[in-house]
Amino acid sequence: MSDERKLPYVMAFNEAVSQAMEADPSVFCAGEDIGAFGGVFGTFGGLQAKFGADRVVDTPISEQAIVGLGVGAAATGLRPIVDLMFMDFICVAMDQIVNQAAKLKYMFGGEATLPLTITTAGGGGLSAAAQHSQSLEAILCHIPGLKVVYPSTPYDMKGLMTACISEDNPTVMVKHKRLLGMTGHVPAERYEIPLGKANIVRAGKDVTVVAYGRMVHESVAAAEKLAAEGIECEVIDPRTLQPLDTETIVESAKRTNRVLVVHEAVRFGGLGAEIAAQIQEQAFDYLDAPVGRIGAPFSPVPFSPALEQHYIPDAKAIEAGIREALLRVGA
Amino acid sequence: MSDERKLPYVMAFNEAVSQAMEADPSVFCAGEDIGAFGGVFGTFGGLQAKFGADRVVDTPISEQAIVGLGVGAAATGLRPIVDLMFMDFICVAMDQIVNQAAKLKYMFGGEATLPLTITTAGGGGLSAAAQHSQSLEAILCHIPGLKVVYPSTPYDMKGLMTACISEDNPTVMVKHKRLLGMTGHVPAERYEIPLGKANIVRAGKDVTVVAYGRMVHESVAAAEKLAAEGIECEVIDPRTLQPLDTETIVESAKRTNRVLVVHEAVRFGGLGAEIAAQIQEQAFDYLDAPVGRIGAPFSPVPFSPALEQHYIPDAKAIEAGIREALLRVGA
Amino acid sequence: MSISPDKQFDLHRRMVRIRLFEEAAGRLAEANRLPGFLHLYVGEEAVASGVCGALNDDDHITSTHRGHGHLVAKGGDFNRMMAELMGKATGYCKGKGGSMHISDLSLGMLGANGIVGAGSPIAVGAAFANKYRKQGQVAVAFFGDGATNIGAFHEAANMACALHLPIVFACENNEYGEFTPRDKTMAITDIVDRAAGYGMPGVIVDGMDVIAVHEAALEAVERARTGGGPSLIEAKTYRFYNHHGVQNLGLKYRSDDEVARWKERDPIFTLEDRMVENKVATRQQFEDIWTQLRNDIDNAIKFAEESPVPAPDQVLVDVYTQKAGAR
Amino acid sequence: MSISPDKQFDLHRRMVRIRLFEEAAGRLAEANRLPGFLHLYVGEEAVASGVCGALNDDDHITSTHRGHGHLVAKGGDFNRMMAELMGKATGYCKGKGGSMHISDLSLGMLGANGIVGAGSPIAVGAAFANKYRKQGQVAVAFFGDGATNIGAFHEAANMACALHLPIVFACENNEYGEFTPRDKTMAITDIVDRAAGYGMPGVIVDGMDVIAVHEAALEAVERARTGGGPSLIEAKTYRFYNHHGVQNLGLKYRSDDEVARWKERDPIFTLEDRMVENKVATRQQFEDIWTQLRNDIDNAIKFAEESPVPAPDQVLVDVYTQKAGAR
Ligand SMILES: Cc1ncc(C[n+]2csc(CCOP(=O)(O)OP(=O)(O)O)c2C)c(N)n1
Ligand SMILES: Cc1ncc(C[n+]2csc(CCOP(=O)(O)OP(=O)(O)O)c2C)c(N)n1
Ligand SMILES: [Mg+2]
Ligand SMILES: [Mg+2]
Repeated sequence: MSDERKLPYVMAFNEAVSQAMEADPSVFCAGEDIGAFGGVFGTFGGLQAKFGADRVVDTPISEQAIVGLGVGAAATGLRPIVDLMFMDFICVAMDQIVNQAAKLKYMFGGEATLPLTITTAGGGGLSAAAQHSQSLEAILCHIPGLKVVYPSTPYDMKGLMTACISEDNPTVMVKHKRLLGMTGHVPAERYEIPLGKANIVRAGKDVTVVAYGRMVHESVAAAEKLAAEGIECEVIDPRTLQPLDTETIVESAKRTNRVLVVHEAVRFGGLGAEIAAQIQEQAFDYLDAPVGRIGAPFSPVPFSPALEQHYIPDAKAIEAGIREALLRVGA
Repeated sequence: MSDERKLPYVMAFNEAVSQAMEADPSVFCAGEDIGAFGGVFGTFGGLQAKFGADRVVDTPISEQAIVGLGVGAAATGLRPIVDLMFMDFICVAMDQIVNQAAKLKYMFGGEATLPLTITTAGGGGLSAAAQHSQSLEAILCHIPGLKVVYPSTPYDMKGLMTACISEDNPTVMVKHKRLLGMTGHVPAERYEIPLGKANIVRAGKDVTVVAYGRMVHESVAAAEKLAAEGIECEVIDPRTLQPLDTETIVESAKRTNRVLVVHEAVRFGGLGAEIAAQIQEQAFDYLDAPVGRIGAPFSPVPFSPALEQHYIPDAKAIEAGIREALLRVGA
Repeated sequence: MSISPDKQFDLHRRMVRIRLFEEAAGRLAEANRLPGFLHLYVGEEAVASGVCGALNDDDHITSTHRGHGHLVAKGGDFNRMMAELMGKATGYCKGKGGSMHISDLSLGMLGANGIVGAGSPIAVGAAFANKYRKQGQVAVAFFGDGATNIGAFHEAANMACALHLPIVFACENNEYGEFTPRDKTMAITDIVDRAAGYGMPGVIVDGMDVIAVHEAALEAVERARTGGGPSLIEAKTYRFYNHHGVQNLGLKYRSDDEVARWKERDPIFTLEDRMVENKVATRQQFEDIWTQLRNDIDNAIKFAEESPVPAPDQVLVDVYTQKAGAR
Repeated sequence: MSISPDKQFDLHRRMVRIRLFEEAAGRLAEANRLPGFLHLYVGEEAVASGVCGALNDDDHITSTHRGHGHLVAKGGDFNRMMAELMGKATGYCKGKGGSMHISDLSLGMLGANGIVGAGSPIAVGAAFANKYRKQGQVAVAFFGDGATNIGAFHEAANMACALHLPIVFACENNEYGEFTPRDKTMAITDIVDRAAGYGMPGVIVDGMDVIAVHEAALEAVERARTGGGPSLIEAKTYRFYNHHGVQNLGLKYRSDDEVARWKERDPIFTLEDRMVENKVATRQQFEDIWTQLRNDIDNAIKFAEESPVPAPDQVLVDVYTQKAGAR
């Protein structure tokens, strides 16, 4: 491991794709503006020049056909990576994702194998308003047949993206738009982070914070602030949202007895609800306080920065959530 | 109230639509095969003959345009009822539902009013397999701007459908396919059941069962069975899933100290997660047992009756869930 | 007819197999011996047979809710099909898919599909893979007239043309989507009018004439296979039974007269007449074929009925591929 | 030109208003004074102006991500537009929508739209309502060349034709979708080739010539208003700036030469030349118009900058309509 090697999150994605394409000629990419332009977020930058227009394909604005292209190509032996520019656009392609990709194998009695990776960009904070800022991962996690991955660091990005491409099931890889430029250690060699394994980002004994995507960093910031007061937060990043590593989360909850779940998605019906429900099911006797949840309020994402800054959860809100969990006297 | 008047669930829907169309010329219906044929479930039977083809409109197979038709017509002053034959097809129209209908008002700074009712048929039990049997309500409930209604009886159907049509916000009304033929008391006159008010279907002091749609009846069956043993279950039907009547549910949980949430949808990420999370948040100190959840296992809906009967929760599973909640010694 | 006698027999056999399978399925459904929905292909046999008769085993097809015909025409096994319709563990999908998801990947049949129009983008994916691998395979998307109104079809047709893929779009224009006549749902008469909007050639064929369908398919498949890109075939056809099930459920959405006129042009019997007329076959030959295939069907029903239902623990099997990635 | 001098001035004014608004927005964005994405309409002014110039106030339009031009052409207020782009409480959407959702229902402008193609089905709904009410209103759906590849457009076009609605589909063919040229995403050259597939008339116009666009729009709008059903106008046009923002961000996806050739055909300056040539206007008149409208823009910027941002508690306001049902 070359500890000094640093890459931005976006290039960690790019490197994972590039190495996979080098290793396996059945891997190809398709999406809008990913070819000559390299994708609106630069995620596919340089890949068409390297691998040719047959393997890095510019498509029409046709999200249903883009995912369908992936489903059909995967079912007939290729290993497609198809890009939906913004996560909001999964709604345009939802039938192909939910009714086709997720179910094909099952409906065919197991006969099909679908090594399909759908990549997209989620999250807010760019004043991109209600149709370009959503966090819709809870919807995908509710659909049997899909896997859902949401890396929070460049290191995780490369390892998880590599795992997604190797994975023989349809996987949705969500990049957070505001993490694209984040730089961190990324080994040059190919490596996989297994899907379904959470990462204990920060160990602690007083309270467990479960967060993913950009919220991991806000949670760590809150944890660091509280550390100065002697409060030790454990921060867990599930990394894979489906399948969810309940074991690691519940084990931590049993140690700390207090949990806060954080996401950028709307709180009502978000993945936090499932995590909270599972924790109280499996660690009921260990909890000294209800499992807290922090998420966006029940409204579309507002455009104005003056509103959006109050809409997206931040370290301050997380800090408050942790303090509330600690308020209660333990058993 | 004419206590003797009975109608099937499907006709309660039909009567609500018919009376609304009589009362308000701005109400119209559009959907596939709803005109001359009256809809594949008979829900719109006879309405075209009564109100004409201008007001009961057969559309092309174009779910996106069907919902878009509703959005555009609602935003310009009509009160549309648009039908998506099977709930699975909301995936085909998801962009118009999630990114347009739900958000238009907010994105326009409140200027738009969208009195739009989207009707569809959910649930399994007809061997209709993975693409015609889903319960996807949790997805809709996660989207700010939508309301979601799921009646369990003919009486509720008429009252809730009437309320949906009167409602000035986009509402999704889910009919359960296996309740269509269920007969029950339905007053002849027009009446509304307010959206967002749960119904305590059965009072009880030992355990609260929250269930909606067809699962209400399975829950009541389980409750009746247990009543013979002296176990008194309170069965609550939220009726409206979004907004959810948390107050009624939490109040009951505080009384019974034990709760089981039941739905036909996949358990992981279903609405039961949100309900469980809210109950443990708001009634933490009252709970003698974790909030239990019963839902479908994590797989697509299988076709074969031999499998589907094990897939869909039933009174037996609910009974077992209740017994488990009761196992724990109270505080 | 420039089609060889052997090929004529082959096409005839495909059609009879479909007819017998569907008639049997219809009878079983009416006797309440089949669970779920059933969309019969009877009347439209010439389309699937004429097109699939122009394909190799390793070519791909995508299908519709009305998918038995396509699978039979691609070589589907009666036993596994019938077992699937009955929800048995020996069925093509181990009872998990049923009529609307019947499939055989080994025959390149990528599944019936319960979502109207959803098969076409998947066919585009198969066509893409075929072009990518450069082994001369092609893909065919089957779909109805009604399906051409849905977005997925449009995106698939356009993308196939933009990427110049080896694909044939095969439209079964039976003039109805469920119970609604075509003229209520589109302002054009011929689906083929849509082809120019994507930049592909399109042709109308008599969908009751398997030879005509086959000739058009040969041309379109050859075009696709040799790098000529996509094309559209519109086959004018008709379903003899109801949208789903057999009976019309009391609703008269098609006149008796209309149905009778189309039935006169039964694709199987008209072919038999022509083959006899042209001295390519004798009545006796046909009788033998029907008898033999009827026997196959009877065996399939027996096989299916005697097969076990899937065990309850199969519910959670086949949701995900468990083995590690290919690399 | 059969278009009256007054109307020529009217169309000119619409275009100049768009140009000035967009140039100002571009400058503000480059100075980092506008949050979010910005898709400028500069170069395409003739399309929105020529079409909206043929509409009444109570006609409806739907728009795209590139929506300012449509709102300005429909009569949008500079102050409220600029305030919205800055995310201020005085903006059209109280700062909740921004550039991509700018709208004015009182002008029948049903919103810019961040989802490509999604406006067209909504326009179909407005057209349906207009037909239903029988008060002679029409609807126009604006969309780009790239948008015609998406399913929603197709469904909308077909449904409008099937239901014979009073609607005009106005395509701004600027030859690119984001950074990808049209010929990579479709196998046809002219979008108008898609019209026949729906059964509606279609016409190509020079989208840099506001008079040509207006004349085509008059015909299409008249057809719609008098029960003649939908039609498609394809305006060949070009955006002078980048897909979003102003600069090309270092990527050269269009040649300097191509851009220069289109800029020579600037829709505003060519109109001015013709009007002067035809003695309909003098240079001085134009100068006065520009000066006055520049003043309006300066005022709008001032208004927007001095306006308050929305209060934090506004996040949860306007999600739902709170008042009881209309009946
Ligand atoms: C997206 C979607 N919408 C609606 C349906 C319900 N449906 C099933 S078959 C059918 C009619 C299809 O018509 P067509 O494509 O002409 O095929 P045909 O049945 O005539 O063979 C409809 C509307 C569906 N399955 N999927
Ligand atoms: C459904 C969807 N897919 C992709 C995008 C991203 N996107 C925004 S604008 C655009 C290009 C649109 O091209 P066109 O319709 O020709 O309009 P133009 O920008 O040229 O005016 C794309 C791909 C989107 N907003 N919505
Ligand atoms: Mg049809
Ligand atoms: Mg364009």
